[in-house]
Amino acid sequence: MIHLDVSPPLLALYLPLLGALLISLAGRWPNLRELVTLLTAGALLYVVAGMAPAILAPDFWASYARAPALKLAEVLPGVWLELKVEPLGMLFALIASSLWILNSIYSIGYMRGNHEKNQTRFYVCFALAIASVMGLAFAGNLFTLFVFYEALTLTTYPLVAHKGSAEAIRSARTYLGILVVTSVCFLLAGIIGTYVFTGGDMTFRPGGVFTRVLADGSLTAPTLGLLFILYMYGIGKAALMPVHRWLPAAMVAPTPVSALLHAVAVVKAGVFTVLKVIVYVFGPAALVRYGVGSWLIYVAGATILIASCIALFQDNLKRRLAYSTVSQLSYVIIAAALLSPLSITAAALHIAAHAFGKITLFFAAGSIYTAAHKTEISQLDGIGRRMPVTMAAFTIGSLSMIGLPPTAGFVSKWYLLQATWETDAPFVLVVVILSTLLNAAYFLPIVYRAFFVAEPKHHHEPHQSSADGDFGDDADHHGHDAHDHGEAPWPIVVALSCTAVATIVFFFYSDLAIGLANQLRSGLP
Amino acid sequence: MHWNEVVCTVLLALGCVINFSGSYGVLKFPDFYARLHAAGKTDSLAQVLILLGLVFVTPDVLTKIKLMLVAFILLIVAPTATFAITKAAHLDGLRPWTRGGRQ
Amino acid sequence: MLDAFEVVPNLPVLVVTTPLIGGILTIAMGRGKGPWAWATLITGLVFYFTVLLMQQVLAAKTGYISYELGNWPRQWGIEYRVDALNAFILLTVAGVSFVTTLYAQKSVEKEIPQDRHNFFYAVWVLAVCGLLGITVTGDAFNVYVLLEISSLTVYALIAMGKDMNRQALTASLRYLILGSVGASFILLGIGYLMMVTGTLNMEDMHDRLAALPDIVHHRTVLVAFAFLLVGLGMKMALFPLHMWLPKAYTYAPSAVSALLSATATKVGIYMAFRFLFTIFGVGFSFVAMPASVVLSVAACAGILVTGVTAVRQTNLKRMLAYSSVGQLGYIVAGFALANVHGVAGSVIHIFNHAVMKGGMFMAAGAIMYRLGRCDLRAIRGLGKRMPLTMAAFVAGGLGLVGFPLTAGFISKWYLVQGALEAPHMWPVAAVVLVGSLLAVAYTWRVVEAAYFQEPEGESALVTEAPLSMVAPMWILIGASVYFGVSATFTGEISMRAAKSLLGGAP
Amino acid sequence: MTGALGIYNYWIYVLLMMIGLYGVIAKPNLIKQAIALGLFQTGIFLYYISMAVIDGGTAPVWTTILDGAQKYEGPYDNPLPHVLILTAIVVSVSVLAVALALIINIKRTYGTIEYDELEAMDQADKRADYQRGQVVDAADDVEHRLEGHHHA
Amino acid sequence: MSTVYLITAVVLIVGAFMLLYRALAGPTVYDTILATNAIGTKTIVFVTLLGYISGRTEFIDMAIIYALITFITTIAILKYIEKGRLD
Amino acid sequence: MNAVVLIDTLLLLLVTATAVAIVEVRSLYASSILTGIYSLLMALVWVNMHSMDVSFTEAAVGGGISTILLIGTLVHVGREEKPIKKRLHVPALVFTALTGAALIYGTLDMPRFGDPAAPIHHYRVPEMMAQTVGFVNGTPGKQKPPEGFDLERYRRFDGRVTGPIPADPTDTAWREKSILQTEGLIVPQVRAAHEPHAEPGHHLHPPDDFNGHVPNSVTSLLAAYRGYDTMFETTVIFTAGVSLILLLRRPRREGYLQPGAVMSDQVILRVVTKLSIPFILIFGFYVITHGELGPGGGFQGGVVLATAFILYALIFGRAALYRVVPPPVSDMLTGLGVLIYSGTGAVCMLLGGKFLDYSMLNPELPGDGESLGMTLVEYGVGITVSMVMLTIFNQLAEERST
Repeated sequence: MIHLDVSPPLLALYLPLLGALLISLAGRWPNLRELVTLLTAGALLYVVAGMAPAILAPDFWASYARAPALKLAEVLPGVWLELKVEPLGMLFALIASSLWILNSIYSIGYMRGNHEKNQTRFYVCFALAIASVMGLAFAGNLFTLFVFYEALTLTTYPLVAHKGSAEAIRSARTYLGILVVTSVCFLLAGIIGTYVFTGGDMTFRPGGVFTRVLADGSLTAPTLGLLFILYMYGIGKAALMPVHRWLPAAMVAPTPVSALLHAVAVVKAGVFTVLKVIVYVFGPAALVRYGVGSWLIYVAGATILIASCIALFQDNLKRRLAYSTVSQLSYVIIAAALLSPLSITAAALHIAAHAFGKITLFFAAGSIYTAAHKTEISQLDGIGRRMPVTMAAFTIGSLSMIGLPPTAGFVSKWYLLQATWETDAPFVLVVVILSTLLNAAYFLPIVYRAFFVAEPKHHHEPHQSSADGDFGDDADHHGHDAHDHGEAPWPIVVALSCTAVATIVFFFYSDLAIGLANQLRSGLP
Repeated sequence: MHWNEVVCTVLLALGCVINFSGSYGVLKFPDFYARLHAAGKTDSLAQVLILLGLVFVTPDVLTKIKLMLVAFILLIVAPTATFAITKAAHLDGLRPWTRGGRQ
Repeated sequence: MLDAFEVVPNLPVLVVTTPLIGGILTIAMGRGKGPWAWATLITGLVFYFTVLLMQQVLAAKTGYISYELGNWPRQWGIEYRVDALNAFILLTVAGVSFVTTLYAQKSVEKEIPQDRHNFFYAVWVLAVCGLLGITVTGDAFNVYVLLEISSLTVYALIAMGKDMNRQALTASLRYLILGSVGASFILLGIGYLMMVTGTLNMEDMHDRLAALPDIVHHRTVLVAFAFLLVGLGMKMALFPLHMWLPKAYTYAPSAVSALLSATATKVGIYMAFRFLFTIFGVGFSFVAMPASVVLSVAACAGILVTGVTAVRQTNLKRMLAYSSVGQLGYIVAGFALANVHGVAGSVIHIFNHAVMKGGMFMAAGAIMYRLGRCDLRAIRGLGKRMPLTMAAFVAGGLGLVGFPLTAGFISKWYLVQGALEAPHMWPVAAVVLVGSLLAVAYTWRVVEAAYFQEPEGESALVTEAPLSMVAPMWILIGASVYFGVSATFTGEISMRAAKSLLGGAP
Repeated sequence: MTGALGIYNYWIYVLLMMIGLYGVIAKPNLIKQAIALGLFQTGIFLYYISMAVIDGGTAPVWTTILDGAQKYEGPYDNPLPHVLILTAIVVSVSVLAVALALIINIKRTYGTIEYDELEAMDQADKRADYQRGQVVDAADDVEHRLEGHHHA
Repeated sequence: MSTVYLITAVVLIVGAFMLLYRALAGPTVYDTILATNAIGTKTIVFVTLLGYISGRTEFIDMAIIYALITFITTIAILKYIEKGRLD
Repeated sequence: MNAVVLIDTLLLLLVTATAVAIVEVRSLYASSILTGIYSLLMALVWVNMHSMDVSFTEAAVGGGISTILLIGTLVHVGREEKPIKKRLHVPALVFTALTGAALIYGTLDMPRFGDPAAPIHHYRVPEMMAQTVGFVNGTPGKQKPPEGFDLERYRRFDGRVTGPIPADPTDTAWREKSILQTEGLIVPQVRAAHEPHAEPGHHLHPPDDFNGHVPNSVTSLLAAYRGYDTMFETTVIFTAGVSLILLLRRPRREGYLQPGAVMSDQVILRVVTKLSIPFILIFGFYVITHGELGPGGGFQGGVVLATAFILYALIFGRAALYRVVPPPVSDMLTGLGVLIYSGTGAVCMLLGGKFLDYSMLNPELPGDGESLGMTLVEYGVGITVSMVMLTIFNQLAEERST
């Protein structure tokens, strides 16, 4: 049933699975276990990166249609699992696999530094989640996409609920609940609807699968619009309001998970899916012609602004970052919703750009928690002096979020603005400008606080925790509260430095990403 | 009407009358032992009369034998049952009804 | 004398008589493991026969196999008629009962008094015999007789849970009364049909009914239809008539719950297929009569109501029992659509649910075996203590939810596809999808308790269930995963069954 | 014998069945229910047997006189329903036997055979069962604990 | 002739009605037993008569069975009354 | 209004009155013995409708065994029902009224009572009965066909059945790789495709199979045409017996050999019992063996045999009965009966025929083979039924309330 083929996309899928197996076997020996994780991550990056040249080749699209799909298993007659590599998936896989290495290093420091329990389960699920991401990235049809989309939800659930505390379980419920409700009720309905209306065609192809049925009139514009709504709200991972609530809830997870969720795997999987559906299932041209996608701009725009406003009032650091993520995701969606080739490029780029910045921010938050056991922004006064590297990285990440040069965020925002200009969408322009201001308003005060406000004197009084943000205040950490900390453990520092540097490097050297994004654009009919 | 049919009719009529009177007695008599009396006596007699009556109109020998057999069984079984009922009632402490009233 | 005997032409009857004779001989197997080993042998043999039969049916030119018992022409005697649908259900029932018998040894040892194991397994095998007999026959009255065999045995089997919990007795009696009323309704329906048609052979009945001049206004046929529907509804635990099921499944011995959930109600649904599609015909049942509406409303209400009820349970077996009613709702909703994909989804879900729910009940039974109870509090932290059992439970649960690459997803796919294809039936699709959310809700309570909470009391000390329980459990769960990844076989069979049911012709 | 009169026999079977069904539903005593179930089933048997009757018919046993001569006595009643009902009677007595066995067991373990009392006892059992298995919700668990803490 | 049988049969049924009333009214259990036993014996004759009414006299075996059954049932009832048990 | 209808009406009135009494009477005990009366009366109704076998069974089972079983249960559960405050249960009444109305509505389109034109009288059964009566190849030699009998149609049918239809030699579809094979499931060597009617076999049943053998068409239907149903009927009763053992038999260590209560001290009872038991046994065997000639058969005869044993137990106590028929013996015998039945079927199959094709038992004289087969299965039924009835009685009586 399953082909034991060693073509690169399959290898990318199997490697993390194999890794998960080895990690679970090596569970008794932590050093070996983490070595396995790192080796797997390295191998995965090697495999994924090895595929890039072929994608960037100028005649890629010519060969794309001819290239045989990699059928994994025929689940039902006419419904099969299939992998196929295309630029957007390539971009996503590259980001995920490269950040997994850094995230693994970081995890080692974090998990050990915080004496977390069930570390083996953590690493196994992490590897499984990455496997799901690989499958998602290389999915060749809607069915495969859905399979790995759900697999990602499932494999990240234990990570969210990792602590097993009441708070963790409750939040994990919200996480799972919203993601499953949306995917099962809307996304699956949309997929089966697509299958039914197209007469069994679910294979991704540039320009969409509905061309034939739209042309012969068996699919009408209202139905197409309904399907589009089902997809957009079905992809709950994209955190379009009002289905964004899982994202702040998932903040209860250990920070490496939050980093993975919010920068790499889950949320990116969401917007990646949105982009993929718009490009390969509906086709921007069809959406424009039948005018069924225009509402998305307004919803995404509203999401950006509202989420930013909410972020402004969060005292919990991770929660603020979470709302920031909600707003940043909608950048991708709003870009995709503009439906012009340039805006699609911008959307793809923003997936990459946001990843580096946001993971840096989360790494920093985790670093602060590990070293100082602080979770609230109001506690961060003067912390920049104790943890200079961390806070420097944080600053870089913040700049990237705001979209200032020389950071990654600028690149994608630039493309977006260009697309806005090109498509003459003043609403988007306004949204981008306003949200940039809001971004600045909620990130810069943290930086200011960290570097320019003096550290308060009294550390020994029991610190206040906000009602809804009591993350990880385990009793055993109370004892050595933070009056005497320095930087976090070295793996954490190394990891966050790397991502911070990467955020800057992306500004100067983004050829690969832009190349892939352009390749995607060139494929549009 | 052939003679055997006449005999049969007479016996059947007799059986009917006794049967009816027995049933009526069971319905109307004041106490258990009186009712038992009505039932026990008439049951055996009336049924046997009817069966005998039928014997006369049956052409088939085997059937005649069977009829007699039924009558015979009835003659054994019905009094036995009556006896057993009486004994049980008596053992249970049920006393006959007297004109002086119930005990 | 054996030289004239051939297995293959006699397969349809061997499937039923083997467990019949085997079941009686079980009594003579003495004490100890003898009865169990014998029962396993018999059910294994039956499973083998059903596999052969399946092959034969697939190869048959006419699409079905007919076997005339006693060599009497079919309209006079009793005919066995096996088409793709029968063969598939037979395979399911025989396969699951084989695996369940394998599983039963340990739990029966613990739950049933030692000195009556031979009688217990005799009844067990006869129950399987009854279920298979219902499935294979083409004679309406034969259905009733075998239905009663399976019912009687099931009453006794359920009541054997009395040593664990006295509620097994009331559960069994309640089932007995409702079941008998249901069976009587079926008998009555058959009688009404017989009055109109003069025959008992299903095909013959169908032809005669089709020949009636104004069948839609024939009052006798209408009442027969209604009473059959109600009777079958009771037997298959269709939503408002399901009252007997939760308690029965909860308090029956663990192995019995596994067997029943996987087979008994499935066969009830099979009967509904036969009566609605083969005897009355699609045109009458679903076009002239409002069966579509009635059944799909009942099914949808069942999915939602029992789903919500299942979420509120603390006892795993009870939760699974309610979930079973809901899952039956999927099956009924599927064939109520009366189109190819709906019916195919329904057929395939019979199989898929049998393996999933059978495996889950086995897992619950394994927990019972180790802990003597299986409520949510008992299973806290059990994910570490009994990893294989809990993993099986969760894998089965994911199947109920319909996560992709589990068997449940395949069924859901077909059902939703069918619902979208049928005119005005899209709410069914919505309910099917919402139902899987409810499944998430109740499965997830188990996941949370087992994996994210600390054990307390004796459950901190238990070890994994014995291999003889875990292995059968994983055979079923493995099957549910295998047929979730590669459903071409089950899909093709069920499509074939659906087409033959809808086409009227075999 | 036309019209309604022609099918009155069927109506009596309905009446008998309904007496039985009423007993099954309305009587709380389990023995009564079992007996009433029997009545209910007998009603159906009556229907089947009525179905077999044919005008001027006689028992479907071909007369064989011992000397070998056979005589035909006109239409025979239909034997098929008789055969079916023979089976059904056996089924009904089997069901009755199993029901009685269950009732005896119930009396022994519960001490009563009144349905409403049993129901009440079962409900109590079930509630106890529920409570024993409860407190799984970690979220609730903690809330309770916090609440308790607060009060303390 | 069949009219005679018929009348006899009707008389038997009427008698059975009376006995049934007694069986229901009691007042003691023995009345009930007595009445049912009497109905039982009546049915024995009745089944014979039915054979004659329908012209199939060869089924008197039925009557024998009826007699035996009635007898055994009565014995069982009495044992229950007397001993409080059946075994 | 003819005799049948008059008596029918009166009897049914009586039956209905009894039914109401059974449901409404307060005492369970009265209810139980009224059930016996109800069954006897019902049996009368069926005799009146010429259904001898059913009546026989109902009298033996309903009037005899069921009543004894009910009383045996009352020993354990007490004889009084709890008083109910509300006599009339209105929802139940409404529900039953609605159900009844529906059923009556359904009868409106039925053929009238006794209508010879009803499908059931002229569709399949006449052909079956014609065969049973004994047409020799459509020649009404010994008796004239039933009214409305379509001789031509019968001949056509006859021809279709008797003509050997050659198997299709070109049919190789079964050899093709099936899905099962591709999926890697077991692939045994299938010998031949089994096509309906595609093999010689039907001609083994000559149309005059039962000529002279089975005058009781109920028996021929029961044991031959629908012999398979009857096998399962026997299994049902067997299942009931085993279920009762499972539910009620006490563990062996507690000992079931308690003396029980005896009534043999009452001389009259003792004598009458001793007189009647041999007679009942003989009669039981008679009923079993003469099932094909008159009313009765394995089932009825088995019940009669069982009543003899029960009577013995009632008078002489359980210990005496267990000396005669020890429980292990009765357990084995219950199974033996069904085994004889199914074994007969299996032997027919092993001899190359179909299951329960009795004609295989004597290929030279198929009619005799069938006669033999039917006799065998009747014995099987008789053994099982008598022993199961006895077991059920034992189990219900044996358990003493504590």
